[in-house]
Amino acid sequence: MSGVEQLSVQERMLLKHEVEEFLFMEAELLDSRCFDDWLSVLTEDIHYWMPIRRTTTAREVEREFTKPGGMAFFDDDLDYLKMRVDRLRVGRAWAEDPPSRTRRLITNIRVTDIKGEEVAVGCNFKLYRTRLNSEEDSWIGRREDTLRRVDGHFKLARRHIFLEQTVILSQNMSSLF
Amino acid sequence: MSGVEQLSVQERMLLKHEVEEFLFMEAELLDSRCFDDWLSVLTEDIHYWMPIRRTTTAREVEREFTKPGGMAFFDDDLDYLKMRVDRLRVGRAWAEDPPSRTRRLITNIRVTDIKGEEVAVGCNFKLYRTRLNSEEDSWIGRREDTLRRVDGHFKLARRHIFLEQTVILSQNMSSLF
Amino acid sequence: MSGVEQLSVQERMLLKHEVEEFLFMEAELLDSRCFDDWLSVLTEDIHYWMPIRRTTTAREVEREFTKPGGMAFFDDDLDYLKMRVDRLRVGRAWAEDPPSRTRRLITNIRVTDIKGEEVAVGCNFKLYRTRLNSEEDSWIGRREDTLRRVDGHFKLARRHIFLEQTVILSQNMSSLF
Amino acid sequence: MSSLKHDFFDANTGIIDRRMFTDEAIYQEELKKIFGRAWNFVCHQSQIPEPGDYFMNWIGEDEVIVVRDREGKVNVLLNSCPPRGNTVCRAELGNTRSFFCSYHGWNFDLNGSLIGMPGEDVFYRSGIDKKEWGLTPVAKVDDYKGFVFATLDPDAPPLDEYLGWVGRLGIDFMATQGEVEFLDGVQKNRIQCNWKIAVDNLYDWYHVKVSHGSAMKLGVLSDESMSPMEQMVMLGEYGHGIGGPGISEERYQESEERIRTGEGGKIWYDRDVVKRMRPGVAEQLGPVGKRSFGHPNIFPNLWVALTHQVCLRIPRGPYETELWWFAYRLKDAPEEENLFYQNSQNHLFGPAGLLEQDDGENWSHSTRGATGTLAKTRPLNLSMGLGADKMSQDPSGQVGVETVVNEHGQRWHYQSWQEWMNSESWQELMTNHSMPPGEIV
Amino acid sequence: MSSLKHDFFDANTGIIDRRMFTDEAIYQEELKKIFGRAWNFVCHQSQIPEPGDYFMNWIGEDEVIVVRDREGKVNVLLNSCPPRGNTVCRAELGNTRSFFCSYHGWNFDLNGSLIGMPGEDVFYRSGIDKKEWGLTPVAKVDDYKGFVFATLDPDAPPLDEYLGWVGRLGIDFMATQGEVEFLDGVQKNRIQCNWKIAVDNLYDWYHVKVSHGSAMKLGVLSDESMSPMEQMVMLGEYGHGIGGPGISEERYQESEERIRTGEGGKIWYDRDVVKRMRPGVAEQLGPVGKRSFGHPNIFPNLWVALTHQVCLRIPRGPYETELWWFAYRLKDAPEEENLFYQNSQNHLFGPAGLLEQDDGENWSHSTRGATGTLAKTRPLNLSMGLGADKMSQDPSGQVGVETVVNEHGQRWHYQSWQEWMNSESWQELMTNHSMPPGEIV
Amino acid sequence: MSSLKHDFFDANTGIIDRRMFTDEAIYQEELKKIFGRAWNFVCHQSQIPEPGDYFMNWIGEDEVIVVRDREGKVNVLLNSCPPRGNTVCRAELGNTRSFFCSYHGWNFDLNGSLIGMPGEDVFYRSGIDKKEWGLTPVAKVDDYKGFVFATLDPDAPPLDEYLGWVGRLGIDFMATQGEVEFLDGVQKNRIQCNWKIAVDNLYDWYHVKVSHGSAMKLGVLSDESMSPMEQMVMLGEYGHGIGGPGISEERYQESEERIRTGEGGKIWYDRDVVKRMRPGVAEQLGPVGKRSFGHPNIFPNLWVALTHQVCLRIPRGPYETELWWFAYRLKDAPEEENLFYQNSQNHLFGPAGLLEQDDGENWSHSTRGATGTLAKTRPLNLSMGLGADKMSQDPSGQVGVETVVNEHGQRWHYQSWQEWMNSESWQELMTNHSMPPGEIV
Ligand code: FES
Ligand code: FES
Ligand code: FES
Ligand SMILES: [Fe+3]
Ligand SMILES: [Fe+3]
Ligand SMILES: [Fe+3]
Repeated sequence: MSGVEQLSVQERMLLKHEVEEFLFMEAELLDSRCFDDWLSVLTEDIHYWMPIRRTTTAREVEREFTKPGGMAFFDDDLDYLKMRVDRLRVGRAWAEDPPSRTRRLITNIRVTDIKGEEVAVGCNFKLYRTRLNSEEDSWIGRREDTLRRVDGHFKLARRHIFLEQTVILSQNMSSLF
Repeated sequence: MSGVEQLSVQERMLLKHEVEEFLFMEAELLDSRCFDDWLSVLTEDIHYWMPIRRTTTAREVEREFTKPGGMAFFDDDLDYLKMRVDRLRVGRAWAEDPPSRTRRLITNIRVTDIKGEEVAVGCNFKLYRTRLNSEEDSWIGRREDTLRRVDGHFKLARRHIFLEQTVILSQNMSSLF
Repeated sequence: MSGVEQLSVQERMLLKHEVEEFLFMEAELLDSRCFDDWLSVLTEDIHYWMPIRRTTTAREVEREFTKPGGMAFFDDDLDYLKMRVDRLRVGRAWAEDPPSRTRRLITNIRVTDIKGEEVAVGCNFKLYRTRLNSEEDSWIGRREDTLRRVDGHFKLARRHIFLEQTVILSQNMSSLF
Repeated sequence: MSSLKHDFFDANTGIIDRRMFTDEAIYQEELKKIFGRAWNFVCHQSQIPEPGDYFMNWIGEDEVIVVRDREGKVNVLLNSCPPRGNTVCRAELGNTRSFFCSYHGWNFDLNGSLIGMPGEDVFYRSGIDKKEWGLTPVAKVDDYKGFVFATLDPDAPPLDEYLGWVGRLGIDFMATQGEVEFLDGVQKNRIQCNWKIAVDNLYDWYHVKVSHGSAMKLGVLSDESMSPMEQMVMLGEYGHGIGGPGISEERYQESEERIRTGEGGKIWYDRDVVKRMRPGVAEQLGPVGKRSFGHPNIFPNLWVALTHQVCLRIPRGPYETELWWFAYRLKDAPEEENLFYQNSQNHLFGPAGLLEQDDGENWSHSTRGATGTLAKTRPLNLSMGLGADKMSQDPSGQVGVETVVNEHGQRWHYQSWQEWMNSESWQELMTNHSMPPGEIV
Repeated sequence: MSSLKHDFFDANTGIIDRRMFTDEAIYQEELKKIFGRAWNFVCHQSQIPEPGDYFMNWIGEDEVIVVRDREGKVNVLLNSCPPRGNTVCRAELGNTRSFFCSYHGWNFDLNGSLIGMPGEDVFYRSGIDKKEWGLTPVAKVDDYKGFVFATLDPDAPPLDEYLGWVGRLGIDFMATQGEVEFLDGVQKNRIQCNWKIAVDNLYDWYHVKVSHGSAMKLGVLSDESMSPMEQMVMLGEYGHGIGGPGISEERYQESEERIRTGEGGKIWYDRDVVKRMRPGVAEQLGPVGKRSFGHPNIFPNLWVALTHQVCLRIPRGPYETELWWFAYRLKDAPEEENLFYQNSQNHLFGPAGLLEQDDGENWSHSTRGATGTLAKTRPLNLSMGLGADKMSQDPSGQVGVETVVNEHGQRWHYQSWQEWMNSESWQELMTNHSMPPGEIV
Repeated sequence: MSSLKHDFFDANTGIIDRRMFTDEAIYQEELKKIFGRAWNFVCHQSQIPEPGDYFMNWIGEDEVIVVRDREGKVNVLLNSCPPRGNTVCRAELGNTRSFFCSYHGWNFDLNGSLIGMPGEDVFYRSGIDKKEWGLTPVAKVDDYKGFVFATLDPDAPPLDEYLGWVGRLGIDFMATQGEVEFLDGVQKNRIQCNWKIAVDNLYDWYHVKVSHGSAMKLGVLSDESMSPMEQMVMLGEYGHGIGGPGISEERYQESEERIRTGEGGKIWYDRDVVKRMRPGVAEQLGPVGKRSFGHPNIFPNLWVALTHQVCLRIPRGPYETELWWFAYRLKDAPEEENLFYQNSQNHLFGPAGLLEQDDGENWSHSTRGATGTLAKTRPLNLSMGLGADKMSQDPSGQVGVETVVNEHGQRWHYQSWQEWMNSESWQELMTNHSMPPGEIV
């Protein structure tokens, strides 16, 4: 974490605040269904990835996650993310019609590294989704985000999502993390 | 949000911190059942409101919430909030005897606007309530609060609560949000 | 809270940030199963305690928690905490083999007091634990932590955990709070 | 003998066998014999004014679409699509041109008829009779003064006859006040209680002072209005009933007098008497009905409250009931009057209501308690006022008993429930059901 | 034949049909025939010392109030109120003058008698016999040396006779140590297992080294104390039993000798022998009993642990059991002794206990596994030590078998369970139940 | 008559009684008669290449360990330990030397035999026959071209015979493409639908344009490939089937021609024809099979998808199904080909799949809808193409029908299901089951 440790605590505090402003704004874009605006805070080269998690013995716990480039629940570039957003516009995206109601609780935000214009950020999340007569889903886990400064503003350049669940308990994951 | 954008990032950070101190203190007053103290951090003209949410098609999603002045779960002024607190004192408020155990997880705090002495603040929340042999309720959603500086201290001047649920899954909402 | 009130808001903000950095780092150590590293951020004289909570009438609510020195779910000193960690290494700690997957959502962090090198901190938490085929447990409540500065770094000197639940709804509490 | 099949309520003692609240088989039978037969309230005309307007509701555990078609007719259709039984509507309300199924795209007109199938001719080569495969309509739909009801049973009597004078009177309490306009927004929440306990409670003027003691001490409602000594009960065929505050002709005239002399408002019910003095109203309510300010229940589960609200109690299994609070305004009433009521509507009932929040745990524990091995064998006592009152038949034909707080309404509710459960058909019910006692024994 | 009705356990082979753990009908029958008949532990006198003190507990799925009245008598009352069956007490413990129901305000004295009804005369005009409508008391309440038990069955034998020498001995292990004072705070948690598997496990000294391997490796408890070779089993009428460490008279005397010569403590059980050398204790425990340091189970579900604790296993459906850990101190014991035990009480058992946290998943998977289509047909093998031991009747009348780790206790538990389930009444059970084998075949 | 026992599907009309989806008793019977008898896919050889490699799967509600032993043989063992029925393996996959039970430490070899018991001689003094108390193996294990299947029923026919030419063809679609290597990572999620509705859907080329309309509009998949007019159906004994895109011999040759002349790719299926032109492939698939690009289902619940994936639909009660998506690569295929498929594997199906995310609610609502009192009595219409098609028997013996979008596959699925449910044994099923119609009436 050398990148971070070179900063004074005041600098870290300020950076943390900027990161927080970005992440909360970005979460609100998703919760308030402003998906196009959300796309606009992503970098062209974003990698959006959620590996599959499996239960293993303590001895083989390093096999817990599938590896990058392997099977995953999400392994998207910007084009795929655009598709996920566009489908809501073109109609017949039944998983989201009626629209889900979501709420993202973002906590434990920690700046883990700084490289040039990029800031690596870890956070914990609970993504709550309810549909129809209050059917409920909760997805809980950790994110590893990379924010990149582009003309003075942060954009999301990488999002790796690590859910705690192995079997996904919901009938779909039509929400973005 | 012009109000906010006129501030430097340092100023925003400081303001965010003050807001946070207030909201966490206020939440703790409710969680620790110091309801009279809680009343004392409200302004005389507070508006405390929770509309009813309904499932609609994507096409008619603007009908999702009932409108101000219409039907609501909460539509309180200070007098009504006092009643909700006073009832706990006068006895026979069975929904709260035995007292519920509540915990408020307040996250994603964002300052959205500043007008004179007033600060508009958005946040996400999970209000957890358990009673008796650990019967559980969770209410999750978004709040739009307005804090007003009164002789140097914040007071709560407005609280609009937007739950994600449509059908309320609990047998009552005897807690304050 | 005199200790805190003597600080300027800027000082409180900075302190809050330092506390946050520590608590998030510490939570991550537990979530990422770095239990030995976690032990290393505790003081020799740590007191780690979770009393038993009971449902009482409003009139007798002061009997809600068991008292210090009485029955408790946790009443550990450093040696006991070491045992809880060591058992994972020696094998046959079945509650954690396969290892649980946990996520700590730490919110509402508030500095409540300062005495010399010690800072009293309150926070709310949701500790989520899932095992095997996504069996789920959630423990929600409040913590009263004491952080002590030891050669410039915080260490955890006291952790008192107040769960909201009375009956523990899970088959064990093999996680640390 | 089927008439002995269910014997949970003893009319002679007012004793109840509480297993009626928790037995799954009983519940399944209720869905068929009670909700599957009764006229169920589905919505008010004013909720769906325009063609294409729809509102979703439940008849027992069947979800129905209540929709106004282009001819202005209200149709009530089963939300179940022929190919796989998928739901064709997932919103709670809205306006649409047709119902398009998200599975294979069958499309249904506002009256339920099948108007479109992707590739009908190319794929359904042996043909399919579109008329036979629309959305299933309920057996009958009708309304009484704007309140729309539906029944799944073709043998059900006409709505008017079903309601009888008591059911109609219950609705007249609202309808005679002026043009009723339902408000946007229904408060919905779930209580872990059996639906019958929730209905029982609406007749229960005994619990108010205790269950709602805090609200009373705060003066949310006046002491007198919440637990008046003067009570009146009216019971109707098939289980309808009205119970609660009611006054003598003498008191009624005193109230009129006060109002005429500008002293109205002294007593809480003056507010209602004023309205009943409007031209024609008293006549419609009748000499007995006009003196009642009680709680009607349209059997099985529609409570007409005094706050310009009605509350449906929708069964969700033996252990759960969903409460739906509908509110209305009077189109031509002075704004302050409507505001007065809206204030109550947003603060008394519903999950956050200053009154109702204290009901839930009593109801759920009364239900839950019925599961204990010993507890389920203990009788429940509903004997309050049993045999103590005489019903006076008014020349007008209206029958009411003027009395004090009592359990006449609850007993009638459970007795009627038992008669419905012991009848295999509407025909049997019509012949077997008791007439409301001219004299309660 | 009713005696063949349940045939899940074969005493000759020690084979179990695991459907006994998951069948809902079996469970409902257990509530009636086991918990509805047995003497169930409800609390210790010291938990409710003052008049008005109460503690809530469960008998099967019936919640009961255990309360001390003004005369100092302990009453056990069903928590169910006559009008609607609401609960009259929702706290886990407390002190009160009476039990006031939150629904209609009926008020009950500490002995359950109905002492107040709002508007009794005005509303209940035909009158109501208050004596008949109090809170339902259980059939019998009694205590053995401060341990309070209650039964719902009037035909149950007296507590002393029910406990028999083995049940009494189990409690004497505690009572003879001095004045027992229960501590404030009961650890409660839920495990997704059948209650019988939780009881089975208390006799199970075979699982310790494996299930609790981590704790042993850490030396939380000494190897010898956790899985000693020397075991002793005592079995009592109606299903009670004691299993676990037990030593020969010779070893016992060696221990006494060590203690006399100041070398006590060499072996873990010296700590207990010291106490048994106190005047009168060994006599009370008897020549066999004094040599046992095992786990008693008071049938059906009270485990007496060695840590100055007792654990109730409360059924919550076939798939769930609630564990309640009670702890006590000895009023006159040196503080360090009590501290030593409190240390164990807060660190060994309960959901966070260094031992017990590893039990839950084994129990829940053993239960859950019984649902598979194939798995449920597979026999379980409980044959350890079957037929290998002889029981020696001591002149004192006490019967114990000195042996190694075994499954005698578990088999006795299941065999007795089956006899209870195959008896329609206490009378039938008294005549049908097996006597503890003088010789285990 | 048992053959009349279940009468939920009418082959003459294609009408279904939807109670088959929600009845708990039916579900329990399915676990026995369908999953308890069928050959169930458990994994692919390439998932457990090394000795000690294991993968956990389910046969109905029985969890099984699929493990390769030291001799390289694949064993399928019930995950249930004799003493208490505890699970001996709690990971989803891994490599181990043996299975050590966490309760008492019994230890089992990779073939399930009991190889260790703590204190065997000291404690089990009357001895125990270790050979009798190993982990229960399933009745039979076999594989077809690397795809491992297991059955719990010793009377089941050999796997080859069970699969028949249609089942084998379904697997050949994959196996003839080259050496199949399953990828690490199975996407698992739960849908609140009945498992039969999930299976029904794989034959359903009618729902694609509507259910997946958004994906099509985005061109996630080409219009033609997702809902081609040319369809082909092949039905196999015991319920296997293949339905979906299929072309005439003429079109097939046109495609070959395009490919030869370097114009391949014009039409979506050229991509598959290329592969089938590789030496020997077309011969293996046969003159009819080679022209199908449809969806095979290996009865009861293994869907072979076109994306180099197979999907298991594991029942979790009448109202829940767990979907397991397995993906594979072709060991010798060009990397870009495998990447092309992996792209689909990570983006089309699974809970976040651009296609499949829209299926869940349709399936769960189709199931849930079957609970309504009225709804459950409404027939479901599966008559598409009923009686409209003739099946042409090819000289090769393969029978396929070239037609348009239809419900032949679904009807065959439900008809076969009913025959399985109406047979008390494999013998009865073998004699009673219908042969695939040479001509669909
Ligand atoms: S189920 Fe509605 S169109 Fe198929
Ligand atoms: S139920 Fe207790 S007083 Fe009515
Ligand atoms: S249950 Fe596996 S060793 Fe006992
Ligand atoms: Fe009420
Ligand atoms: Fe144990
Ligand atoms: Fe699909």
